Amino acid sequence: MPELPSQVALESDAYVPGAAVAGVGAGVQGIAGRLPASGLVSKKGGIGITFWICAGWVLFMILLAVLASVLPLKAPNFQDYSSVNIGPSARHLLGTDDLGRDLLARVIFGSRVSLVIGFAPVLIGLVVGGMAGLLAGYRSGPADTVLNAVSFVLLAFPALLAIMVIETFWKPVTLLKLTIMFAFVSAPLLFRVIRATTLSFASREFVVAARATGAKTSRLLLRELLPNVLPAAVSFALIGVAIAIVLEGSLAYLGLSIGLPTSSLGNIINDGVNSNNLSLNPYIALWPSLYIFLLLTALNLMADRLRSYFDLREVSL
Amino acid sequence: MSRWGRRPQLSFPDVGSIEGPLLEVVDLHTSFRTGRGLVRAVDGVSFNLARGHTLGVVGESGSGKTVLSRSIMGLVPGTNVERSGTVRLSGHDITAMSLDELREVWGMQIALVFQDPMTALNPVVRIGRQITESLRLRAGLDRKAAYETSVALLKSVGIPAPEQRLRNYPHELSGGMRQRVMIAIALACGPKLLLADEPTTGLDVTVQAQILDLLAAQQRERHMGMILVTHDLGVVANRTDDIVVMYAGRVVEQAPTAELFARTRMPYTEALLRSIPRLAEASHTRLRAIPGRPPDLATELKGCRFAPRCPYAQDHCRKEEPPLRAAGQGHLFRCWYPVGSAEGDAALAYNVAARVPAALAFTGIPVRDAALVAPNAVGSA
Amino acid sequence: MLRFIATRLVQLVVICFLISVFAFLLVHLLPGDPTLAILGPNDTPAARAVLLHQLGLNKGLVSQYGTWIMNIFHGNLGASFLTKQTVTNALGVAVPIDLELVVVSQVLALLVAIPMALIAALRPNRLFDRIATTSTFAMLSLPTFVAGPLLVLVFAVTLKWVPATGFDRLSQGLGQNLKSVILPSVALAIGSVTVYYRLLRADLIATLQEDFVTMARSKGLSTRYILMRHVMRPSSFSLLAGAGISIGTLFTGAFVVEVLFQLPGIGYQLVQAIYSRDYLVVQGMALVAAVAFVVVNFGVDFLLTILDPRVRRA
Amino acid sequence: SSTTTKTTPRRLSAPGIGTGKPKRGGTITVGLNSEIDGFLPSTNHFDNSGLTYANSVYDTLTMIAADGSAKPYLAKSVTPNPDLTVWTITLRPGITFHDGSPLNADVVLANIQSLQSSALTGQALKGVVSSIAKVSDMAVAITCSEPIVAFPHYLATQVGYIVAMAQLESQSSTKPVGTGPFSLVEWVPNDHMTVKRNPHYWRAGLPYLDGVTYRPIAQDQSRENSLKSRTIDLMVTRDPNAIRDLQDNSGFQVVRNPSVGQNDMDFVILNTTVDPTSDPLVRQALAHAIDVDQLVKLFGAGIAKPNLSLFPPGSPYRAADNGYPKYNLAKAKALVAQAAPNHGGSIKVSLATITDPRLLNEIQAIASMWELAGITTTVSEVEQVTFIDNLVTGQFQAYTDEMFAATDPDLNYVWMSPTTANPPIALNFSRNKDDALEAALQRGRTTSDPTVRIQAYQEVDKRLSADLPYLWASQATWSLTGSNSVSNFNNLTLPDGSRALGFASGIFNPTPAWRED
Amino acid sequence: MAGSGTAHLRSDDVLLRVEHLVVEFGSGRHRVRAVSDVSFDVAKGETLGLVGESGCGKSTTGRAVALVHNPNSGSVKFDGTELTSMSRGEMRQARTKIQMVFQDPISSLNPRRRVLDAVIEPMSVWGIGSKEERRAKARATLESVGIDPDDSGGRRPTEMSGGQCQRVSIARALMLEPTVLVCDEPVSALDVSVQAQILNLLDDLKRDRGLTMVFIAHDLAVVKNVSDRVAVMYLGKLCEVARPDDLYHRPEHPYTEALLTSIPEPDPGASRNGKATLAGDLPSPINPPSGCRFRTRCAFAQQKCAEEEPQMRAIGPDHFVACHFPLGTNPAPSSATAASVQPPVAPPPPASPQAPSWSVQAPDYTPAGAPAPRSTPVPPTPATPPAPTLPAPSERSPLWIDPQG
Ligand SMILES: Nc1ncnc2c1ncn2[C@@H]1O[C@H](COP(=O)(O)OP(=O)(O)OP(=O)(O)O)[C@@H](O)[C@H]1O
Ligand SMILES: Nc1ncnc2c1ncn2[C@@H]1O[C@H](COP(=O)(O)OP(=O)(O)OP(=O)(O)O)[C@@H](O)[C@H]1O
Ligand SMILES: [Mg+2]
Ligand SMILES: [Mg+2]
Repeated sequence: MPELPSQVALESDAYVPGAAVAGVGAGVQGIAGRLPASGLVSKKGGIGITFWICAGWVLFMILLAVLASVLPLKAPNFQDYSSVNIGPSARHLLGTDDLGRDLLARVIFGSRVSLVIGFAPVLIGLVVGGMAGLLAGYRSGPADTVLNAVSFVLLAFPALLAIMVIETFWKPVTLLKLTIMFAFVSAPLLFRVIRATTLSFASREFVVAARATGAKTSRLLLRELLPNVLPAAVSFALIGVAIAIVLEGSLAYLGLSIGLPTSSLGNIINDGVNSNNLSLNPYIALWPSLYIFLLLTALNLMADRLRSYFDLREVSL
Repeated sequence: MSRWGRRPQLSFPDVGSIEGPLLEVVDLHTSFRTGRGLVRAVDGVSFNLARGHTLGVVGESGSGKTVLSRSIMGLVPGTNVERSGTVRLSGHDITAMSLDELREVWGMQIALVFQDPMTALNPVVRIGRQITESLRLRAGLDRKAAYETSVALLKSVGIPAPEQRLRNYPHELSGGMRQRVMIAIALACGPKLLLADEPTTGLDVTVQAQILDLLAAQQRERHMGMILVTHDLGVVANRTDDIVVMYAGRVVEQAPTAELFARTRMPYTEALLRSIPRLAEASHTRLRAIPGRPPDLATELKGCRFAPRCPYAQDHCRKEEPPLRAAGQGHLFRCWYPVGSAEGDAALAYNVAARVPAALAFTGIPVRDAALVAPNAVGSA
Repeated sequence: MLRFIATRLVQLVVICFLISVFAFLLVHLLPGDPTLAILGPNDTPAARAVLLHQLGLNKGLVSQYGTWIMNIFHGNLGASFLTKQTVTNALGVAVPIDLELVVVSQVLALLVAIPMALIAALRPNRLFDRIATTSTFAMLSLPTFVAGPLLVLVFAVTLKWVPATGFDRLSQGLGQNLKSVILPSVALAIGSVTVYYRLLRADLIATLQEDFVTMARSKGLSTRYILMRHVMRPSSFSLLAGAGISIGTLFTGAFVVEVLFQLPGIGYQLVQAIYSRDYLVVQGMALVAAVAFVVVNFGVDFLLTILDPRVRRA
Repeated sequence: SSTTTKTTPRRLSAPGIGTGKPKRGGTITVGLNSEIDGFLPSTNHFDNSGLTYANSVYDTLTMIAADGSAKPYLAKSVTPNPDLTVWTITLRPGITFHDGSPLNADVVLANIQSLQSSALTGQALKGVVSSIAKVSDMAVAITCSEPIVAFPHYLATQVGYIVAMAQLESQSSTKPVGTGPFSLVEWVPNDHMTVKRNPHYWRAGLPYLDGVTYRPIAQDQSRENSLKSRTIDLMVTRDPNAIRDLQDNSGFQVVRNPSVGQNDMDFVILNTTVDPTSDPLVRQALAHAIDVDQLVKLFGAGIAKPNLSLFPPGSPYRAADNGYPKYNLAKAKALVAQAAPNHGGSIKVSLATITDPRLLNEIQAIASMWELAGITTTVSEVEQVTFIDNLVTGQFQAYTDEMFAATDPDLNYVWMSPTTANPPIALNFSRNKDDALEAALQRGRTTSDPTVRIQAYQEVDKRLSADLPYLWASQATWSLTGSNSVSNFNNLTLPDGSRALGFASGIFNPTPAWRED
Repeated sequence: MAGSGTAHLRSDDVLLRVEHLVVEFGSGRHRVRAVSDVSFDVAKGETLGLVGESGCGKSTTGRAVALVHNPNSGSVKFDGTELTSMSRGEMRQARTKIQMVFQDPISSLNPRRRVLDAVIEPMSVWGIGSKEERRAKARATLESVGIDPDDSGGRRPTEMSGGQCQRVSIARALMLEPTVLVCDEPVSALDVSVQAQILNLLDDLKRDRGLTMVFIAHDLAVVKNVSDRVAVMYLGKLCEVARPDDLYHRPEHPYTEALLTSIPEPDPGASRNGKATLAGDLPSPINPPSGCRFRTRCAFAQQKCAEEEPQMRAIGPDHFVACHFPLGTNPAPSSATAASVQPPVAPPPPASPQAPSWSVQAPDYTPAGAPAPRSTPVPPTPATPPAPTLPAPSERSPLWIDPQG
């Protein structure tokens, strides 16, 4: 009987409270997966101009961050007391903050932290959670039950709390530690998404067919399942990137992010909210928020395009 | 009922009182704008259907049968659809109707039985509601009457214990039962025209036979017009008055059923017929498969669309598309070298001699063997 | 169905046990000494020994865990080392706040997300869809600690419609109560709208392409009826599953809002307790939050099986 | 003598001083900047919020008058013997606690003994109280180990609150029973503390309000917004931006910290036992490198004033020239160059503060000033509890801190004396051991002659400028701001009708306040 | 019917022998016995057709034979070796000998892998040959199933038609040069014109490689075309085993008869009158009827059918049936109702198939009325010169049709 992929995920979910989560996976898969292939993109004619514009923009943002130190920027931590809290001007394109620091430089240098925090933990989570998810989704049984329970416990346990507890006792905060902690948060989520997606593929005939040729499990996972699971996982991971970047802001708000005076988008926004800045100097919080918005929009548009490009619709009318 | 929106009081005269055919399709085109270009799924189709008659629409997968049946209803989903031509139901032009008016036609005048009963029934809505909702919202029956009608409907389509079945979800029924439910839903409001889009594809032969019998019986009983869409000429052979054969969006042959089988004109129809294994044939009989595959509808097509796969095709066929020609008694076909004609025979003989693979395959010479023979070998040895 | 519920309940218990172990270990295996926080400047070895004994912190981990769990079964989650308040009391304050925040914010988010998704899904990639998509991304990039103060500036400080901080309990009147949670709820809802909108829109688009929708249309039903009766339910599964996680996480994840609006919910109290190394409070609150997560998701799961008859076969 | 810059049209007198007839009834909501851990004076840490709570439910034995002197309050009199070593406290008669029990010598005795035996307050009382004895039903005698001139001032602080016998016996930190103007209704930590009028209050006619609700709102911005949105009626703040903002708004009455006694000072505290801040040259360099005027300009919002002394301008104890190193970048650089070889060639300092946006900006500014002088500085933030732990255990290098508010300089003895600078726990956080400083502190503590005291504390001021355990910045900018719906909230009086100090250093006493509407 | 028994098994050397095969799914109350006690054998080079209604357990049987999943009980002997008791490693080895073509052509290919890679995969799994050798062999195999490796090798399955996908999966199954090929409904998802392509291909393979095949379908006409022996299944059991021509001419089991009647014949003349289709639905395998499993839908059912399970027995040369009242031997049932519904014997097939409407005989081909059996292909003979009106062959346009479709 033909079944919806998401249905497969829900039904064959051996472990229960997770079934809901498995559904999320399927849903996430749906986010980009089922978009109609209309719009700017043409199916056969390439991935579409939107994708390249967005990719170019993201690349530009990454390049800015990477090359920040060689770009003709002001020193991000230099405090010019003669120009404190001045709005955008020729001298300071984006204005200055409470300490007279150039916001353009701070946003670009700050994006280094945010980009690492956004991408690295999600990548780690994708690898760790992905491996586990593939295995759990393919092999039902004790391995799945255990992995599933562990992921659920990790999810159920307040993530930000765990970060705070660890940070409180593991000072000073470094980018590496933040990355590791964020990875702990992202791994179980990505695990669930990948597991759910894997579940919907694991019962598919092509996996059975590959097994019938005598392929070992590892080969099945990497050659047969991974390529199918990856697109959904990647599109979910891209949203994860955005969430991680914003989460870093929350940590900065609680004073638990990267050490000062190093800027991160989160702590710039934070500065922009304090000391009546929101009403007096709203642009301080605006720039980093805008940066996140533009990055996010570009990433998500890319994800959408990628999904519809690689979307292999198996139905023909 | 008013809760769910206004129903226009469209006066739709009783079909029986109207002169002329029940359905007239005139030069219907339906295309999809896609990234690859315009996909002409239905490309200039015309036919008439008399009241109480059955029309079979036959063609390979992708030849535009589903799109045709949906365009007749005006129900091709999507924002990238272009439709032109006229569809008249009892004299009313459906193509000119507003959505509100169309809603009045849908279900009440024309009903559609979908290709796949699994996907066409809402998996999370009980069978009962799927049947009664149109009875209540469209036919205006009250709860009790709708319930009783739906029980009667299920009974009439041969579902035992209909009272219990009404409480089931689609997945709790077998494929055959789901298809019967679909038919019951389509019949609910007593449509004058039933479009059955491959109602048995994907079902097993025994169930297929049951469903086809059921459709025939219902049609007789209700004196409905019916269009039976399929890719299997075997399915329509005994159950239709007329047959339309479609290929790549075009009607390539159209004739009363007996005429079509007795005097097949179109090589494509012939090829379709010959590709079906028959019980009467001995085991291991070589089937005459149609080589190649249908053309890409998004590309500009020149000449006869079947020419690349046709055992009879000549240069002329590839250059100029044949018009729909008549061959008496409502038999139309679209071919320069029709089957059974002298030209056709000569063309085939020529092609065989020239070792055109399509022709060789058609005659039963294994294509692989043929391919080994170099073209210049003709006439030598 | 009963069997289904029973097996799931067993799983629920196992998960809760694991969570309790996790909560316990996380707090106990980390460096830092609660006695320092309690004794402060009066930290002498003798005083510390006495205190450790009082708190039972000098016993083995397993025995400490045993005591803790047994106490929980007797309804005793312990008391704060610092304020001497029982954790149960603190929860009595926190839970109503979180419950209301979660309910109001999620209802708001759904009220915005569902119609938006419906309109967008009916005409995907058209103007409304693009605007909606872009604005939801904008919402996602607006951290709560920016959205919160902005809302306060407008609705509390300038317009004086609602209080800027604090929580008025239901006993103080529904109107007052709603006024006190509306701003924090909106601040929380902003984040959820994006997720819900994206999930629902994708599923709606997929469902709208399903044959059964065309089938419903072929019956001549109105668009509104089809959307409500045929499309919404099968499109809501991902949304529900997403909401389960989102709601479950909000029990502690709302703390930025709780700090901003001075609402002593679980998140806020947890943060305070972590800072002051108030172990029992951290453990207790974390446990409750995690169990809440599990229970919510259990509920969602159950709801899914009700909404989707196909799952029930299991 | 509170300083205000603005008078509102509606009020002819100073802000916080009611005109016209007091109005009875009504309740007010007060926003505080922090929450406490409990109400037991002997075990809980009372900060300004804790003392504000305490002021509502308890009374102190003495109270500070508007001129800064300590006056009897619950006590009818506090009298010393001639050499100031024995202080006899005679209680006012007829005062009862909220539970109806009477205030008598036994209760006071029990209170002071409990304070003495407590690990927390015992430390502070160690050098002050050596023994206590009941003299009569209504009098106790406290014997000090040495003459303590400022003894009555101590009785106006945390150790001066008298709680009922029942609370002492139960050691309850959550259910205060005092003699105060209000009694507890409920305390929900982190949310609110509500008190209602004590109908049997010993000061006839007081208080005017039916009740007060205190709400801890940690965020300065949130508190200010709450006041502006009328969510609260009164708030305590030390955020100069908020004060500046509210001061310009006619809808609010801003009461600033009085210039009586000493105010809290903002400063950087240096640990004198860890390298490189153990090196006096380094400390000098650090002091010379800070441009205090610039700091105050950046963060004072025009409200804070620079102050390079323990004592505020106008204080008699302030040395005319205390010798504190002024901002001098060149000198700082020279000192760094001079000191660097002793510290591995470069000077690296780590500077931290509690998690507070304003302070975080401040340390970044200081760090950048130090960097200019060639001192490598790392900055970090520490949450409150860890911050205090690190201070008492000496696990810090340079912290910004805020303290030293006192009505008598001797109250700060315990924070500065070398006698409390020994590990593992030191209340003299900087661990500065200067015998000359100790001698001066002792002289100020034991001498009743004002000129000797003045001279002694001027010496203290100079010693601190030489030792540099603290790098001074500015006086704290405490303020109490009320909306126009509250009146007279800063018009605290003594039982004899004379004015008491009222709001100071973030501590509020709700007794005189009334609602205007 | 639907009975057990092993009477139809042959004693002489068979390549594959399945005895008392039982496969169950699920657990507890919801246990589905998809295959219950099925036995059959296949001789070397023979094609066994397995027919039956949807859901009767054909695929499950095929999968058990191809070792895709383990039977709950019963034995599967391949060339004398018992397969069911093998270790994991041995099983992997054995898989190379028995390959399977799965039911759904599209879903049995990984949608994200290119066709050529999919075909190379089995060799890579076993590390056979060098990279170039694998590639060369994959190309050759693709070519042999009529897929142009240059044109289609780089495509993904979704870019191909169902028929092409089916060919690719056949190519994949052939890569390890198996002795036995299990084809699970390779044509039922396909359009009739593509179906013919696949059937021809399978016949070629059988001829060229001497493949032993198990061919599963529900369409008797299709099965008849490819098989040497046909087994009819109903609800997890076998009902009839015979040679295809026998089976068609003299169906003994009422179910076989019903299956035959259901096949739509593309012949408007073939009257449907008197042909009753099978009524009712397949009973649930969770709770199968007692005795003969077909009795609930059988017009001839008697009391005995409910009480006793029929055993497989010989009814003619190489013709076995599991029925208490086989059609050929059976007097008209006593039940009046049954007789009225069902004619006792299926009408004989038309004496000759429909004559072709194109009757011109080209010298080098045989008309459809007398199709050339595969065993005696007509050798191509030189063509007569083309008709003058037609262009010379050498001038033919470059539209040289891709024969592989
Ligand atoms: N929404 C659409 N957008 C683009 N092309 C479409 C769309 N719907 C159908 N087509 C194309 O139109 C052509 C005809 O499709 P149609 O579904 O009518 O075929 P069919 O004859 O019903 O085939 P089948 O037998 O497989 O059902 C196909 O090439 C198909 O790809
Ligand atoms: N994985 C499975 N889990 C549970 N039941 C199954 C499973 N696979 C098959 N079944 C059940 O076993 C029975 C036989 O299924 P099988 O797929 O072998 O039938 P089939 O004859 O191949 O049918 P079809 O013609 O539809 O392919 C059916 O009732 C089916 O529902
Ligand atoms: Mg179709
Ligand atoms: Mg099958």
